[in-house]
Amino acid sequence: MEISPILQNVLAPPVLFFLIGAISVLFKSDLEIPAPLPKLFSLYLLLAIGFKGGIEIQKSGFTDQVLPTLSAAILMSLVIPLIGFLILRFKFDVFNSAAIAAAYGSISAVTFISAESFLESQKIAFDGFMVGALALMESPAIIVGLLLVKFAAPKNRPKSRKMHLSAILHESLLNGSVYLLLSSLIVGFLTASSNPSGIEKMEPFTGQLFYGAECFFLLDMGIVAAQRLPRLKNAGSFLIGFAIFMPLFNAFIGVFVARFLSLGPGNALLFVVLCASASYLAVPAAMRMTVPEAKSSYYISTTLGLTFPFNIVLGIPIYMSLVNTIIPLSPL
Amino acid sequence: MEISPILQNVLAPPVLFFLIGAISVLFKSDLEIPAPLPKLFSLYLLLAIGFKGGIEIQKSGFTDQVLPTLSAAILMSLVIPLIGFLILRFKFDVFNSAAIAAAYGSISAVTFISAESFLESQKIAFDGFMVGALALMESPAIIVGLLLVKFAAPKNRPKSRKMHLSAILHESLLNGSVYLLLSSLIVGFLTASSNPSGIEKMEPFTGQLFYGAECFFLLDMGIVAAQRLPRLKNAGSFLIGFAIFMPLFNAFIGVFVARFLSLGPGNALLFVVLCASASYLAVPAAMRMTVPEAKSSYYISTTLGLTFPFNIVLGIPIYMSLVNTIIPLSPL
Amino acid sequence: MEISPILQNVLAPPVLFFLIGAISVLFKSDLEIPAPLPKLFSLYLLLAIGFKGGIEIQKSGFTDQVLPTLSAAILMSLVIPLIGFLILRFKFDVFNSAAIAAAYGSISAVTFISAESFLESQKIAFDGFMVGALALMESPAIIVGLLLVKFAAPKNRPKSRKMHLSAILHESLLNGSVYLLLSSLIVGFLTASSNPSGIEKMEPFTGQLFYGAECFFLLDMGIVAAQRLPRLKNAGSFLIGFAIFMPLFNAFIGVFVARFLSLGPGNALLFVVLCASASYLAVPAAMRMTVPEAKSSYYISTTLGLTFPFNIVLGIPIYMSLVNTIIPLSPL
Amino acid sequence: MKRLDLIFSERELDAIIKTLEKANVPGYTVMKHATGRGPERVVTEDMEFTGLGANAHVIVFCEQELIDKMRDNIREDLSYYGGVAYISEATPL
Amino acid sequence: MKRLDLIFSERELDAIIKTLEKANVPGYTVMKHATGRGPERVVTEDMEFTGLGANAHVIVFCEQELIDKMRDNIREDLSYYGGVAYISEATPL
Amino acid sequence: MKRLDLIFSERELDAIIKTLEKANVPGYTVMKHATGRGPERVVTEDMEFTGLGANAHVIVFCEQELIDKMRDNIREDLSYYGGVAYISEATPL
Ligand SMILES: Nc1ncnc2c1ncn2[C@@H]1O[C@H](COP(=O)(O)O)[C@@H](O)[C@H]1O
Ligand SMILES: Nc1ncnc2c1ncn2[C@@H]1O[C@H](COP(=O)(O)O)[C@@H](O)[C@H]1O
Ligand SMILES: Nc1ncnc2c1ncn2[C@@H]1O[C@H](COP(=O)(O)O)[C@@H](O)[C@H]1O
Ligand code: NA
Ligand code: NA
Ligand code: NA
Repeated sequence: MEISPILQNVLAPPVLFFLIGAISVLFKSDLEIPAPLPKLFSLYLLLAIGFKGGIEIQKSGFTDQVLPTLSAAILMSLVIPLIGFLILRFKFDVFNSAAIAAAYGSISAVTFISAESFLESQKIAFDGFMVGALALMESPAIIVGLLLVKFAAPKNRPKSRKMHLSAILHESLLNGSVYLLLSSLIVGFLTASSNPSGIEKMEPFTGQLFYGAECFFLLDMGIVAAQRLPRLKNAGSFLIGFAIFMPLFNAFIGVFVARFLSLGPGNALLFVVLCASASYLAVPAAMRMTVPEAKSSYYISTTLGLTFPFNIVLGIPIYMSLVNTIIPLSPL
Repeated sequence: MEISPILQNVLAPPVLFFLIGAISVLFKSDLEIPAPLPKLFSLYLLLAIGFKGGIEIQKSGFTDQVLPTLSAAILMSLVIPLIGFLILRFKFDVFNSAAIAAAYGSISAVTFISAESFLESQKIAFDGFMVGALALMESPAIIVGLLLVKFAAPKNRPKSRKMHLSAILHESLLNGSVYLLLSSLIVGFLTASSNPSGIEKMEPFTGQLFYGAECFFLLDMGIVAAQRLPRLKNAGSFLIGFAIFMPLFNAFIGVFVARFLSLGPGNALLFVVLCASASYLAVPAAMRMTVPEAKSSYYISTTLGLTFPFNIVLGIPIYMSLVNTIIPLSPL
Repeated sequence: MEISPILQNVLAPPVLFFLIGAISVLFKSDLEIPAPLPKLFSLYLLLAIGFKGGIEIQKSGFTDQVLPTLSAAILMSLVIPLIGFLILRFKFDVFNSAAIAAAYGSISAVTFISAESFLESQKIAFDGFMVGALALMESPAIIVGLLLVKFAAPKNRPKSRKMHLSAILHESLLNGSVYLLLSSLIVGFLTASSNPSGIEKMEPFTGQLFYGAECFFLLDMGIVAAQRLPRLKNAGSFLIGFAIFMPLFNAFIGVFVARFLSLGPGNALLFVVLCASASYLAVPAAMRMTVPEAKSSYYISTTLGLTFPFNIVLGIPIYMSLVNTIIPLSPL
Repeated sequence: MKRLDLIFSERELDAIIKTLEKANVPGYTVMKHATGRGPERVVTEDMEFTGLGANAHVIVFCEQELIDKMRDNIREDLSYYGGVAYISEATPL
Repeated sequence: MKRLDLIFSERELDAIIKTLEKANVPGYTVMKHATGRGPERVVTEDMEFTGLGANAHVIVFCEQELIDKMRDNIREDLSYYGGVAYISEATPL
Repeated sequence: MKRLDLIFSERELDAIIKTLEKANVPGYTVMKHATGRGPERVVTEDMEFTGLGANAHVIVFCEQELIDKMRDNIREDLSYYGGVAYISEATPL
């Protein structure tokens, strides 16, 4: 039986568990994964994905593709918030525009993980250094967002809110999830370099368990996302449209950049997914701290309530067919 | 060395850890598994058992036995509370009788899991669709219990407590544990149908880890059960007797039904265990919400403090020998 | 490339994750493993190490070495606090001296686990009965500490603080971690004796997962230890010196005892590590309860903030070379 | 200003919050995982595990008139599944 | 009616509850996992992990006379391992 | 004696504790994981998960003069990210 890529994606356990979580909210089941259990899984996923990425990077070495791809990734996370900001300013003040735009410039690790699982199920290869891109794209958008506030905000911001560059950098670079991802990457790299038996001993934890833990975590993400969705109604149709249009738009730019970089289909999909995904963790946390004028319900309900489910369920297979269509085209 | 089935059951790690937990309470050790860690394991066990059951059902297909067995399971969970209610009414009011009876009509997933582990250690085969029976037997007893209250309760119940059928159904069918079990079953089924590689990738999480997680969870169950036991003293000897007699009685009916259904010894044991076990999760939660007149210490200390340990330690091997004795008898 | 044993130890994943945790505190990252998640890992590690030790003991049987080694272990945990007490009395009152000395007489299970991992990575054999030594060395030092308080404390201690021997024994022998370790050891032993298939079924949980869980737990230990370190400054340089000198001194005694016992290099290292490590769990918990006059910041910041990191990062390889130097010497 | 302390089963939380919102309280704070004993019931920690839910402790700082407005609704909410409600004086900092 | 707030090490919880039960209080509420600093000690979150236990916060709504009855026992419980106890006014809703 | 109740985002906890310590309060108690709604924001449980942090509830028993000393600093701390502060009477047991 031939089934469409979207259906095939939907029928993978992680996506099914995500839907189960979402449906439980719809049906008002009292299914609940109490705090801090979700945190256990999110920490685990970051640690495992970083560790595995570090091993892969050590194994493959720094190929020619690594530097251009990582640079392009950082560039994208600087450019996307600027575009987003310009679009959002039609409707929102500087604070909300900057905060939302920053979220879309940054990334969602779980979306990335889902894309990896999708590629594995499709048996399409990808490289470990893409985890490096994941880690590097989390922070720059925060900096852009905060700089947008710093320079575009009305001059009468209360004194105490004048941000210092050092605080901005600290908030964006030493965020717990960025830190854990990057340092696990380094641990993976060092382990692969000097202690290969350590890789084997970690494998059951970081490797074999990963898929199941992803499912469990997505069950919770389904609950959390579905709880957010209704709040979107208050956000208005402009923002709802933005939450779908923006990832598609970013994916479109991303796929051309990926083509320009001559990335293979696996890496290209991951690159596109990084562009298309939006942050509901690091960026909201930073924005709440530094731009309290922005409404957290705006940047969370869009990214978590709409963009995240869209990417997980429909986006990834759509981006895959985008990659399959655009990448093989004759040179630009 | 020949060891008796009971001793053999007691010497299995899950039962040993259960006993360790119980003994720690006896000795006033400060061993504690703080909330919400036990919830992590109970969610995991439901997810894993549902997922594996769904895969098995897909593999074996809907055999002739499936429908009769599931129907009989539902029937048992409707009949048992009625019998229990009649017995309990000798001593208790309508509210308490209905609540306790409902608990004994419903099931305990952990007892079921322990029976599966027992069968595996005895190398006796059983079918995945029995997980379906597990899922289907959780709710009906709740409905019977609430209907008993609705029709047998004194007419002067305060207005606000008049229960609506829709609320009863919601409470019984969308309870978190029922929902997670059933939906994991569906995920397992769909995964096995359309995405067999997903099964392999889930296996380390839902399969290999299961036994250890069961042990860890039973360690906590031992603590919790032993904390409940002393409260039974206040419940009186009638209820203490009921907590041992009722599972044996239900097992006895169950084994004849299993014989009538021509179940193999593995499925028969699981069927009997479903009849004999009592709910300390879904039913108490529903009863506390809808029949606040019933004393929660009654229905919890019996099911959790006595019936559960009895089934785990002694019941399962006893039921097994019951199955081995009755099932092979010449036709009724 | 030849790398030194210390560097090799530092480049193992568990130690790297420990350092990552510590560095995150230094850099004020908001990385956090919220309670009670660390408890999950500490319970798991105790259960797994006990279970595996029990299996090993059953397999190897009670060799000639078992009894002398366990006796020597208990002896060390009685003698070390006495020596520590005499040293500490130069600077501290009876209460603080007894409490700190007891901590150094007792052991740290995580240090022991790290030493096991070190031995495995070096492919050096060791025996399961050393877990028995671990379990047996946890409590006696508590008893010595409390007896020191009982007999050396000023006579004007308030009445209510007169300790009863039974309370002391209960506190030291039925502490949750001692209890879980010992009882898991028994479960492992019984399982190996009567139910070998149970070992296989536990293996993914207690065996394969162990190394990864150890890493995750050490990540948290790094955070906790680094948070404690600054408080050491208030403790004064005498105590800082003590926190480094005492483990080295105890290791030195330990290695000669190990030689006297004719232990192989693997067992010898574990024995030395038990002597050198200090308790930051069982002993502080007991002391806080029974000797409230002692400052908890003293006995925790030394053991957890300094001695533990020292042992994990530098101590274990140092003790290994001590073992390799002293053990092969011609007879005393 | 008054301080209203409500302690009741977590299961009733939605109902109580609805009551508070309907009365337009300026805000409220919820602390879950409380245990305890009342005239009717003992609520232990493992209640959460058995799905019965522990207690929630809700604090509301508001004017007396708002409390008067909510009194009947809260009493009804609490009369059903139990719980306590107490008022005390509070001054904004 | 009075409100009694007790804050002390979780380790003392059993002793305090025994004292409350002996005085026949109508009920009490327990919130665990509290941290803090007092004149004697800093209680941080990782105390729980090291087995030292965080603090418990116990609230009791009861009559003044009950408090008078318990005063000495509570003071003794708290004098040993530290902790604080404060009384304030409270009116049932 | 007074009782000061502070409720605010966990993220501000360090700042508030610094303010308390600077004023030399005799002690304080912190309860984390509180949720709620204020005039500005809804704080739900999954905020913790998204890294936004839930609320902290801090209780301080101290003299009025200490409160007066801290008032401006606390107000500034709270004015920025929101939160509430209320004072009530309390008598030591
Ligand atoms: N006098 C009281 N003081 C403090 N808390 C109480 C009191 N009475 C009841 N509670 C709390 O309210 C909850 C519900 O009590 P009940 O109405 O008996 O189910 C109890 O579990 C306690 O947490
Ligand atoms: N003045 C205070 N205000 C609020 N909580 C306090 C105060 N003093 C002590 N505490 C609490 O009581 C606990 C025990 O204090 P201590 O008696 O110093 O061990 C502390 O950890 C705080 O949680
Ligand atoms: N009137 C109130 N009563 C109780 N808690 C409140 C009140 N107003 C605000 N809060 C708490 O203070 C937190 C911060 O509020 P806000 O300043 O709106 O961000 C809220 O999340 C509530 O937990
Ligand atoms: Na993006
Ligand atoms: Na049953
Ligand atoms: Na030692």
